[in-house]
Amino acid sequence: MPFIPHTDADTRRMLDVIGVASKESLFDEIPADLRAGHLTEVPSGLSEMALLRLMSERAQMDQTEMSFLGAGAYEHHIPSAVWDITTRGEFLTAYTPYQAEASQGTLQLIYEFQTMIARLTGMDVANASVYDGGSALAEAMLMAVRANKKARSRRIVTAAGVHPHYLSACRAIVGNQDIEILTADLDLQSGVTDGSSLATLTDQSAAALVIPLPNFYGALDDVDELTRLAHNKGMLVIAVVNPTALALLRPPGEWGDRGADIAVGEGQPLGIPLASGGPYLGFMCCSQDVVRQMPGRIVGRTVDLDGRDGFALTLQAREQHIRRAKATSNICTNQGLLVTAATIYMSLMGDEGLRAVAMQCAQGVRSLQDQLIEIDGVSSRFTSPAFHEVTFALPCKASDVVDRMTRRGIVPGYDLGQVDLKFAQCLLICVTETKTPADIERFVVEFSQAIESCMSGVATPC
Amino acid sequence: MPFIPHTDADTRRMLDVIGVASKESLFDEIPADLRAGHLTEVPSGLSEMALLRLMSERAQMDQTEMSFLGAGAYEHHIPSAVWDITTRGEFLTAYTPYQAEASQGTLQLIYEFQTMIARLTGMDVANASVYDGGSALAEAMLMAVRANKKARSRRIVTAAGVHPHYLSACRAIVGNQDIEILTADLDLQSGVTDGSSLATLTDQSAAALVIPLPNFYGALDDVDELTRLAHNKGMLVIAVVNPTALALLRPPGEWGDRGADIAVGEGQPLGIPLASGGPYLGFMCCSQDVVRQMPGRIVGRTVDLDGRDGFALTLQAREQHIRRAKATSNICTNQGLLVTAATIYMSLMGDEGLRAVAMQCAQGVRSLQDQLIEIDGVSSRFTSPAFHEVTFALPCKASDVVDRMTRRGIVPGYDLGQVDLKFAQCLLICVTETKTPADIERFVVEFSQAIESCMSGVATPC
Amino acid sequence: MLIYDVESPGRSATAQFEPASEDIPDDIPIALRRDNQAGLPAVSELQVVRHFTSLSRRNFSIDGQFYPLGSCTMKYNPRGASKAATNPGFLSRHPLAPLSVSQGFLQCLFELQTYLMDVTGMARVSLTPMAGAQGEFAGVAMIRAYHDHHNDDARTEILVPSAAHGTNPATAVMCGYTVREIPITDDGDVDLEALKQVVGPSTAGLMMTNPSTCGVFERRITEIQQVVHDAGGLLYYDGANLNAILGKVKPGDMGFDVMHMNLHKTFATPHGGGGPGSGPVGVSERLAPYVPTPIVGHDPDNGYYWMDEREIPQTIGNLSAFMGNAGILLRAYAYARMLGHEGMHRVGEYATLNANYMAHRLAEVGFTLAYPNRRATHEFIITLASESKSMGVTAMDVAKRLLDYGYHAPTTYFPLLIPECLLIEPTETESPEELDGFVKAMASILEEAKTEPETVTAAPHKMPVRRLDDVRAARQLDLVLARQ
Amino acid sequence: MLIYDVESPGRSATAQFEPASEDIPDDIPIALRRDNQAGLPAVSELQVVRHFTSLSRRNFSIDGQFYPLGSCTMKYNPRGASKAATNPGFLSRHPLAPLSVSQGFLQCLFELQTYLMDVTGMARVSLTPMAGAQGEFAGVAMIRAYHDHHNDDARTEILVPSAAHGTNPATAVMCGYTVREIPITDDGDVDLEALKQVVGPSTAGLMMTNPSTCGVFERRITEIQQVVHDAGGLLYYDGANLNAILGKVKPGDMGFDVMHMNLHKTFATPHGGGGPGSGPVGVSERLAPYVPTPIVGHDPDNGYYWMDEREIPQTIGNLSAFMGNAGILLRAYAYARMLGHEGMHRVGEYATLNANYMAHRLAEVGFTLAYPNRRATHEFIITLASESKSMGVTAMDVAKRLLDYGYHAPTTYFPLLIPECLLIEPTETESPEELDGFVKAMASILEEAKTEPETVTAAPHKMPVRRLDDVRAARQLDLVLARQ
Ligand SMILES: Cc1ncc(COP(=O)(O)O)c(C=O)c1O
Ligand SMILES: Cc1ncc(COP(=O)(O)O)c(C=O)c1O
Repeated sequence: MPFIPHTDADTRRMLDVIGVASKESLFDEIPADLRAGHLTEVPSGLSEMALLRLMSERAQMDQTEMSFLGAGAYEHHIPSAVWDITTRGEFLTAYTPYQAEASQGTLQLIYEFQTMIARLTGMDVANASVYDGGSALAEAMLMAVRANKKARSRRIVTAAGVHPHYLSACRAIVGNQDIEILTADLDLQSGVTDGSSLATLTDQSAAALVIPLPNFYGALDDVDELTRLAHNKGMLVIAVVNPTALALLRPPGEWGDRGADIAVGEGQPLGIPLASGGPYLGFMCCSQDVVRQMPGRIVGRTVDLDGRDGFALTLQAREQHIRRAKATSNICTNQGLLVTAATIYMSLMGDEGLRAVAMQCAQGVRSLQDQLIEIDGVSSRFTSPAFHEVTFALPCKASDVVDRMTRRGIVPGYDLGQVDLKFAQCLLICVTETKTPADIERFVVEFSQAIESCMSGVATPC
Repeated sequence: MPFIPHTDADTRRMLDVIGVASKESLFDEIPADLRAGHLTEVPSGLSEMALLRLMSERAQMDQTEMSFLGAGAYEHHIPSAVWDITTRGEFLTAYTPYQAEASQGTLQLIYEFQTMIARLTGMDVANASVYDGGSALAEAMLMAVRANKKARSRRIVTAAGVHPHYLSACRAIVGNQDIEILTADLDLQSGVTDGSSLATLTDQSAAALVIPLPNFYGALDDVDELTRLAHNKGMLVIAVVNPTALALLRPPGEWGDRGADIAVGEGQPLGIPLASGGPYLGFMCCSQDVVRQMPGRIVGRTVDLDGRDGFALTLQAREQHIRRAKATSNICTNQGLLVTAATIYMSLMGDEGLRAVAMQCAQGVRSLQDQLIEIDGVSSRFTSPAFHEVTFALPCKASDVVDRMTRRGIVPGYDLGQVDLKFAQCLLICVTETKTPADIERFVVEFSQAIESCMSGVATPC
Repeated sequence: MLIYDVESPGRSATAQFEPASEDIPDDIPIALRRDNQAGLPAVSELQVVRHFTSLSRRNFSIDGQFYPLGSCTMKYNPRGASKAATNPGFLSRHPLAPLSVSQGFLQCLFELQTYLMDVTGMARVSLTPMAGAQGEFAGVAMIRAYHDHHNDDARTEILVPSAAHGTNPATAVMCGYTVREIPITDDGDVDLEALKQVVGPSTAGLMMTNPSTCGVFERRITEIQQVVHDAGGLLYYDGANLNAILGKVKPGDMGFDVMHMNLHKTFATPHGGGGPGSGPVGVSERLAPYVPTPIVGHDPDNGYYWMDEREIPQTIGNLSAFMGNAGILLRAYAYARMLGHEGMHRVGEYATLNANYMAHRLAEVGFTLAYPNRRATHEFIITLASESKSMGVTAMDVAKRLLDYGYHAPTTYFPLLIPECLLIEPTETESPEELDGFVKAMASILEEAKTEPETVTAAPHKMPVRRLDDVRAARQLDLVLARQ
Repeated sequence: MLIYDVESPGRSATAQFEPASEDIPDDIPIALRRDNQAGLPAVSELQVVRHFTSLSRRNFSIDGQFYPLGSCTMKYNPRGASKAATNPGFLSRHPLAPLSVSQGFLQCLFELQTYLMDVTGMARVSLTPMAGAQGEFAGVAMIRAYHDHHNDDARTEILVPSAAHGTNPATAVMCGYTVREIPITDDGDVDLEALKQVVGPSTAGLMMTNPSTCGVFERRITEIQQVVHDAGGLLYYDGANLNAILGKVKPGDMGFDVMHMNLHKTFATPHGGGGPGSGPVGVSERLAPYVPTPIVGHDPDNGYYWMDEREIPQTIGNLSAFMGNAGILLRAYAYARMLGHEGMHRVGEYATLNANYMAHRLAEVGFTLAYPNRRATHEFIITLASESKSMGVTAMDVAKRLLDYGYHAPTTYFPLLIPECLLIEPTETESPEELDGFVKAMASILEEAKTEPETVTAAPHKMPVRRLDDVRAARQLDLVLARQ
């Protein structure tokens, strides 16, 4: 019996202690007409060996040689030590640290995570993670509505270019609480927020303004200006940031005159593999003023009976298991293990390493950009500077280029037609430190061939 | 500086404490004319990221789809738990357990290993491993010469079919101590020891007879008879066994009337990956009588000051660090980590699992055999039964078949022409539990095609 | 010792990056550039490895200890499932990868959907929710979408038994509902009469766990569902306790309209010291139009693909940027494949056997069961109310003392309605020897409570820290290390 | 608790195999079949995981503790090197795989040979020896092959300084030589006069470590080699201490004819609680014909291939069934690539810096250096001879007490000639903070030795066991668990 240790003798003895004749009797309180549970769709069990072979065959089907996809999930080098340590049984197979004395490892690690992520974002405090970047933004919106008592508004305004998937997750999550999300237009020239559109939206009172950096199209808004605008109008500012970019770019805690009030984002770039979209981690930071409105686990440093330092979950009165219907959120399980990986990653990279990575990303994408725009019909779609992702305008459908190049082993980027039909000829291409000059060269060659055959309508051979 | 933590300030401060001006001064006792050490062949350093990419490209060059190679190293399923736990830092990065109190984990594990391997071989005691199966046999020969005082002989006789690589390692290792190794002929019909040849060799006194089970060609000798013969002639018996096979086959401790005196073998099948030949582990067991002649580390159970059970290296008076020139061997570092893996493997498999694996090996090779001998010109070379490896006679050169099939992604077995030119048309094929009926079917199809094209002299397309 | 206690300015783990050249691309405006150090630790690779290895050693875990944390189903997490899910091809797959290079992954998910439908008796499954609570959210949001679609906007209330997990009422509120609690009878069932009193046209639905968080099977489930359905409400099944009935009863057969599963419980995926989880939702035909997207479809010609709002126009939407905790789903899939249907049937049986055995043994050595006349399900409750009065030893004291004996404590003070309670869930993967060891420890703690109560009330004694000052933690907030 | 203490007959980790059918192939003779149970543990997968996880927690290791074990070079083992070497393509490569599917592996080995030649100044390198001692064996066997080849069979003696590691004399004997010890002078050098006395026509060779196991550099190495060479002997270099001089001096330049390297020391491969190691040998042109096979050759047309006795007819032969500890060689290669030549130069420098710093600091706090007037190399010795007399506290006591402070003990009582000694090797990967912590611990142990010596003599107090009865272990041999 896989994973069940009982021998027949064990079972017999246990049934005797209980005083029943068979295991079946243990279910005698279940109404007989409900007892069925026959499984018809689940196949017979496999040994671990057979399973591993099956899964390795499946995984191989999905392997590509190279990918330049970004659009919210980024391929970075992950130091080997990160997951070697993260998957130690003591981290991997612990539950939420309810018994603080038997969980000092996880608790201290979260305290260190909170410290690192707060420093990276320039914010006062952080929580122990929420599910992912998208749900983090939704929680931030709910938090802003609770925190901005003065505004008495259930409206949230966003700058242009917030990740469209984040926005739809936010709509799904906050919509039932009568919160309205209004989105400023994208300036189709620059690729950042259209000022007049934003001005109109912020004319009415709103709880918060959401500002992405970089935005979904790779572009960089003038975050200082936007922050000042929002603060002047009595709105809180919610930053949505890429943590790698913050090694180069101004952190939310320093935006405008008094910094963003809440900063969230996707922690995946910090040592977490792409892995089809999860598990990742949503990070969430805020200023000291609004910490009691923050959802999710938070760890605090305190002392034990002997006065020694120790760590414990704190501010639990915000949480569902204490406050139930009055909690700040229903979140319970979060992304603890990913926090572990991210904390080890940030420790290994340090300021110097993360800055080097960010720099190589930025330089890599510049180099790609310089070469691609030499190709006939290809140009940068927007004029704004970018961090490590750029939107290119193509002379043909982006989906065709994706198809052709994928068949040649390279996933060239994200077909923006999938989020907006007017961008059907736009491809969002990402470069990280994992791409060498030779990789970029190979990309350019394959890319120009793909463009060429798209233009001539020739089918690429498989 | 990869892996060196010193900052410039650290270095400065340390030099000040030492009272020298520069790191160079620390080398001032080295004659100036020797100080050079300029490295011209070592390239510049790579980041871990670049290294991993390079190594993964190299590793991919060597990947095949399927292999039926055995000949001393066997592909078995390795439960995921084995290496997950073996590579925990506490096992992986410890040194030899010189400080027993800080090494109870490794020490107890070795005691458990000794117990398991002694039980599997049916022997009284075991040591904590030597380098590999080949060197284990060499150590066993040295041990037998020391232990068999009565025989006063420096001759070792072996049955036929001891792994030829083991024999050559033994010659290299024991030769300098004037020990002579004499090998009985192989009966070319049965594939096991030729009785009369062995009789002649054992006419003169010898310290020990070496008996393999199974032998290199996959065949099974009559170990009882050979053991009795040796014991009757005052020789010790050294068994060389495959540990997986012992789940089905009679263990050395039960051979003949009083069992083998020493049993050695390659522990690789017990949870250790093929990995190009090492690190593996040589196991070494013996009867109680000769334990003080056994080389290598041995762990014993004892008690601490409070009378609690504990474990420590013992019988160290046999070893080089105490006895120096009078030690039983020069071995120091052995294969501790592989012992860890093998112990976890044996625990996970248990009697039932190891027997199931052995049975599937034996059944798999029978099934392959039944199908291959249907092919024109292909037959079993020998009449003796086999465990999981069989020598096939082909109608063409085995090396050709290996070439052709390897190009098609299947390494079909070991070309016996490499060890003996008279076997140039013989292929040693191994089947383990990793091969499904579908794999065997695919093998048979590819194999008959390869034979066919070898016969017709057609070049296989790549 | 914090990682920052071993840092030294200028130190770094230099194998992990190529030194940065100093030329930041000059199109990035000066005003947008960071002009200070972030303040990540300045440490060497060895320091990192040693620090976090040492932190890990300050944790209890299933791999280390028996961990009978009620409601959390801390069972063995097969290493093979993790290995299968971390195949390089899976780890490197980008969430937005083209379908042509996604068929392996999608097939696993498609099959997992099918298995979960089978296990739960539900008509459709969406795998996207990232934990139980998000599954609850999806479920209640679907209930709301259903009523909205039927213009039934008087339904503003979600009913929740008083023993319910905190996520249930919190979820209802996140979906814009008010919450009304239903009491529990003395033998652990929902008070049917009380339910009948409150159910009505304002009832959007009832959220229930069955077996309940009291560790008993709700015997009148059929009546309950009838009452709620008759009033026009829907029934939500909190699947946190699915382990108890896996292969025995299907929530769909009990009449539930929607449910979530905690894969990190029933499907043995590692909980990682606080997550990740995965909380797929299953729905009856009635709620099928509303499932959160994406789900995996299959088309004989083109293979597996994502079904999104184009095919499921009434979906409540997507709940994450991509498709949820994919890696956990792969682990759950691997676990399901290794168990097979035979294995799944056994899970509920042996989980129940272990719980009933422990309940009996603990009662034998003198503990008080909260529901002595009921069968335990996969878990059960003991109450230390009388010990607490007579000896001054609380459930928390016993919990802390258990740590000294090398056992993780059961869940304490939940459900709230049972005073001084411990909710104990052994799971099917523990051997009887392990259970006996725990009972023995409990018996000696009881003895200690009688003879030397301070040993218990001052516990733990053998952990890296003694009891922590929670009040100070919340009052003198120290959530991040101040910069020097 | 032994794994056998949690077994139960009939229990097994059933996910790990397909149940065996009972039909053993009937051609296997009954007499050859096993007719009893082997007696491996009958346990569940969780029991295995928990047991061995818990055993691991009873170990010190580099990942856990500072581990200044002299002569063993316990430095950080880069995780990246292990990852590189355990690429699936490497793990699954069969040792006898055809060359066409071996080029990736062979290229790594070929390059490693080249790097090691460069590092050591030797003309040829064979990677096959599986640990230092086997490397020594290969080296001395080559010395013997050389003399044999020259029919110089009067050379029956190997000279070894009295401070030598035990493997040196043991190896000489395994190669059929007798051993003669050369004394050491008071300042740690080989006694050149004494050497001159004994060297002669019976001298096959001298085995030396330089820096020696006394932690000092042999200043008269040039003279020594001249003396030995002039007498017709050869010089063996024991490379266990290569870390001290990596990128600083090459043994080939010092005049050595043959040497081994301990890759598990200098090249940072994990020692695994007792191994595996890897002990490649390097030789000068003179001994090149004798190297153990196989080595990797390269041929511009056909790529990388194995050179065996066909190309190296005078080889001493192969020392293992295949080619040695391949996986360790890959790790060493990975390490060499990450360091690069720049990094290698730094290794010796910082290892030396750390050792000299610690030596100074320990002297400052009151410890006696064995060679106070010498530079420390990568390691150094303190002697507790006077403490032992005055306070009754031995080197072993201090070693045991260090464990309580969370530091692994240095090597004790080696080299044998220095009474009550500790041989301390910090390695270059330790931070100054860690060294300071150790010095502080040593200082407080010295204080304890003065004020409360029993604390030290009865140490350790915080380990899983107290001091063990070694005499009983050797007298009442208990090497395997008896069957019930
Ligand atoms: C009964 C019950 N419901 C819901 C949940 C919430 O699940 P999750 O933690 O995955 O969000 C839990 C988990 O603790 C639970 O025990
Ligand atoms: C000086 C010296 N020589 C030789 C050896 C033997 O090396 P190995 O243990 O790899 O056989 C050692 C290792 O302890 C050593 O320190």
